[in-house]
Amino acid sequence: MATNDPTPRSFGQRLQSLSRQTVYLILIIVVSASVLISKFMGLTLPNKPGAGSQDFFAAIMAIPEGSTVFIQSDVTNSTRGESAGQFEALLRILMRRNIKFAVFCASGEPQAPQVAIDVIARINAQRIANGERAYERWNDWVSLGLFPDGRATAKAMMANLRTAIDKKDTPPGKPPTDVWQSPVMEKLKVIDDIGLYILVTASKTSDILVERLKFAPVTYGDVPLRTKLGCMVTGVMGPETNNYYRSSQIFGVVIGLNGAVEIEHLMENGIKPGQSETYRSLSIEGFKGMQNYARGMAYYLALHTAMGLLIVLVIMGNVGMWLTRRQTGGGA
Amino acid sequence: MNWLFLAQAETPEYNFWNGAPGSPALLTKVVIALLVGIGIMIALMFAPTRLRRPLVALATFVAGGFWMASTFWPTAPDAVTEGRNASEKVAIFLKDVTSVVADFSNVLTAFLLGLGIYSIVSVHGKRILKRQQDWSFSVVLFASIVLMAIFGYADWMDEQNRTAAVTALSPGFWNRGRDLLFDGMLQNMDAAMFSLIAFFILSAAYRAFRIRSVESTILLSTALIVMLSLMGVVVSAWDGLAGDFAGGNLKLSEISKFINSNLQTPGIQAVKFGLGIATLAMAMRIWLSLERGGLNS
Amino acid sequence: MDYSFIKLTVGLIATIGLYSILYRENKFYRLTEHIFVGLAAGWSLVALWTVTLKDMWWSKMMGAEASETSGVVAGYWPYVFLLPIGLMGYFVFNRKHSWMSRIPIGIILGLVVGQEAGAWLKRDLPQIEAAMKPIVPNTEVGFFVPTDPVAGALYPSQMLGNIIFLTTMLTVLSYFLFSFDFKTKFMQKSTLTGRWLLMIGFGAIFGNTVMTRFTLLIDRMYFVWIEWLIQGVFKMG
Amino acid sequence: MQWKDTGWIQMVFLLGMIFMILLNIKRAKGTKELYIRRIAGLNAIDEAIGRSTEMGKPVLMVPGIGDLNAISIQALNIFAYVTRTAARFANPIRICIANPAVYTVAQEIISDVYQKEGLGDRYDPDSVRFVSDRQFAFAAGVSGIIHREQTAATFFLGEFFAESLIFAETANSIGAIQVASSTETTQTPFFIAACDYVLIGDEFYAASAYLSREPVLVGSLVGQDWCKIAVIGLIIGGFITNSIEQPKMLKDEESGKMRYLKREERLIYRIFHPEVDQEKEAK
Repeated sequence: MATNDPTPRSFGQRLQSLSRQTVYLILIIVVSASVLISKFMGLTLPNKPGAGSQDFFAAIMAIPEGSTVFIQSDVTNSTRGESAGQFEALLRILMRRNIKFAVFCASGEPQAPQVAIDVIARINAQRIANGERAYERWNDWVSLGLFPDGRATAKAMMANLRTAIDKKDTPPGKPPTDVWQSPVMEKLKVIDDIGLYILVTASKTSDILVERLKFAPVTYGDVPLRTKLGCMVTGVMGPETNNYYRSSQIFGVVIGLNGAVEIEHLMENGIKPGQSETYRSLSIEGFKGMQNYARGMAYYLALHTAMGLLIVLVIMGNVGMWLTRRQTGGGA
Repeated sequence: MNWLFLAQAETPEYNFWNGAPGSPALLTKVVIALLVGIGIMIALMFAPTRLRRPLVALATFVAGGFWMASTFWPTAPDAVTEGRNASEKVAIFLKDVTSVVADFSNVLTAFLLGLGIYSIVSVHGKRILKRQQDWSFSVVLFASIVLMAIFGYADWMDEQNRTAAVTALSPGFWNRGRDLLFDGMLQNMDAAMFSLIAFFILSAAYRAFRIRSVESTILLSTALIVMLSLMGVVVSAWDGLAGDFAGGNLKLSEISKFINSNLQTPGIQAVKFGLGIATLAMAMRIWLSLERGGLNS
Repeated sequence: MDYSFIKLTVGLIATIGLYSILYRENKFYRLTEHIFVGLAAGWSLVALWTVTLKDMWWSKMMGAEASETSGVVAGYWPYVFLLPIGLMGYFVFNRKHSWMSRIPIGIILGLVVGQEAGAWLKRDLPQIEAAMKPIVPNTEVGFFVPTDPVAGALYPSQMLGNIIFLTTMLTVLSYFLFSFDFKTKFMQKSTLTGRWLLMIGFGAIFGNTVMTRFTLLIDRMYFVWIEWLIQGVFKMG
Repeated sequence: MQWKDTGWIQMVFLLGMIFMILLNIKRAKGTKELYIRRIAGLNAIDEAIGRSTEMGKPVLMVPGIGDLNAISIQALNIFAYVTRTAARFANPIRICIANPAVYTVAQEIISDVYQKEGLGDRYDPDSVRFVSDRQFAFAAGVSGIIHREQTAATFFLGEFFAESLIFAETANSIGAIQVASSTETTQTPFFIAACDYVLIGDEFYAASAYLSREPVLVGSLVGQDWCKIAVIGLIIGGFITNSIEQPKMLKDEESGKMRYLKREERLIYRIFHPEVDQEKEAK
């Protein structure tokens, strides 16, 4: 390591030779400081929503009140940073618009249904605190629990929705009952009856659904959709899922923490005419005055500083290389 | 006969293939079938060598053939209920059986988990018996397996006999224990291990990202633009500066949109097309058992 | 100390244990690693029955009695055949009969690879369709896309984008042709350009992934400072 | 009877591709030498094994964390080659696996390699290990093995997700030579940053053909190239058709004005979406 090196070092070499441990320590300090600053100062940073998030938002704002949305939530707490922000924003919108939803996990992650239920409970508690109506399990939403194999489930739902979902949930004050008796589910017969199919994932389950689900085109208000499948994915899965969005295999895509902030921003400001690339004349009112900025914004400052740190370090390394090369005689 | 092996709301029709739950008839059938299955397994142990490869090939072919058939067989119109022709009957059969066959590979993989556990026990058991380095950690590992399994199953059995309302009021001892082990430890360890990657990315980028060749320059500059475009503050500052210059096309949001839709998308799509075709070819080779070496040697 | 704080603290210790590898390999990391692998294996054993076999196999084979809310479900005995098939896998350590382990493996593989053809149709073909972009512009409508564009028209600026799209797609595909010995300058240039343009895609992936990974770290730090320290220890906010 | 979702043209295209692959496999069985272009990462395999032999340290192989599927089998086929070379030099190997079914296949393939080389007594079943089927427990376990056994050469080939960089950086920190490839394009840039040699995209699938020169594999590779050319041809044909239709105008039935074609009215769209025409007929 640096201390054992007998030869005196040039500035250029030093720029390139921070030890791993030093780099790690700087990162921890920068991120911790940003998280704490963000928490205590309650910053709201600017953001410019992209087409994928706009289309996603437009679709969930256009779907008729009272219809049922399927939410396949395959995330656990290990990707809470990105997925929870997205999921919370989605739930807030659905609840404010009185849209029923069925939430389930189809990736074989036994913990995912409970994680989703916990998030719903948290949002519900906030709603009650804000004087809004509590969203009631069984009547407004149901949990379909776990489907261990996503491929099989998607295929089975396509073949026969009623037999594919053989689950129970608990009505208030009653023992667990077949979910098909719930107001959320009773009107559905085939997969095209659902309002939207939204996937919240941190893995490749988007591929599995795109490969297996197929929806008939539909128009909600001003928003024509060629498919009812939409995705909220982590940044990693962003570029690949974005391909499906570009080829209209999904109606919209929300990518990573930035996507969560985009949705929060859209909730605050809505979409003004001319803003949406896909539907030029579309105009949507946001939820001004309600709690729109949440977990996404809480992490956003730290994302800025951490990425800034990465950029600075890469520049340092390259300047160091350039200086060293110049000293050792031209482009050696 | 009823091919739909699934749960139905009405009282099911009983036939040769099924039976009432808990009825002696069903149990007898299950036991007889199990004995027959084991008998076939023992018979296979004496299968002549030249039959072995065709047998494996046949199993693979039949298993894959189902999905191939359901891909290529035309679907039957939903509306009609009477007067199906033969080909439509096949289509309906394929559709009904889908949800039955869909679980098979999971069930079979689950039966093989014992082999995985055997591997763990073998590696760590030998370490403990031979008192090799770190054998005490192997003891900890076994203890963790046993603890998790006991609390996991106890809590699950407990839950079978509980209603949801009771759980919410007073989590029992088993539930608390499982919650601590799973939520408290395992989930947090997952998250911690996952977040380690942030450190590794930073150090890998610092160490390896140098502008040395055309390729690295392209990769680095795209990464830079994309990262900047994900930082809302930078985007709004840059867009403000660029204004409507050159038709507003020099805004960072426009540049990143252009890269996204015209360069990144086709690049990744083309790679995936290649992979898709290669996977298809590999799938065909496996399905028809054409591979030599490896699996079919 | 209440239960939820104990749970948070256990999580914190586990986090520190795994983070200690960042400094160097040490006994604390080794201990945490072995607990981690052990708990994961234990959980697999639990999930084996509670998640997979119970619902996918046992209940279907044995059926279910009528309850308050659902009718009788018949049991289908042929499911029992999956057991001996699965057990054949255990012959893998027997030198003489190890070939039998290939039967369950062959069936699993068959079930997986049989889906590939159908998957290709739904996954790749729509993208091929989307790649067929027109490149003849409608020049009378102006150069850049205005805020209120003519429906169905292709603006020259879009045309430029489409040409770049197609060039990228075709050159990258040409880079992945393995069995042709390209003698012409044009094709050699094309594959080289393909490799370069591919790097743009990888750069974009890099940028997006950096966002995810940093967010995970941010979330961990949120857990440590806000949830554990401020909300757990100081009981604030 | 109908192919409602896809239409027969798409079926024919898919069957055509499968036919081209199978045809070339058959064709290749007769011939000896077919050309495959050089793949840089693969030439490094022998170098990496050689180095670990010199250092007397084990070779580590990980076939990804995916289920048992075409990708895992492909990775194990490449590892069979690596193992053969390592076995000849009496080099210890470690294969870490995250799925019980893949573990079964790996045991079978690797023990087979040793038997075929006549080195059955050198085979240690514990060198093929099931570590964990949980992604990050697997990552932690493999990192631990890399650190403790100080592996000199590492091969990460297969379906890798987030754990890819944990492996690559850990191995890099102890100075191991690394050959890597992920069928997940999302991970490739990180392998590029942290590893010595990287196979991009379907170079991974070309690898076994390149290493073994087995006619079936080489033929299949040629067939895949034909398929790619067919895809290229399809795209070219498609954009020409779309370009020809682009300036076309017709009278709108409602407003009576001239307008450009809608997306659904274009030939290509109708070919790829037969359900549009079927719905019209139904009305």
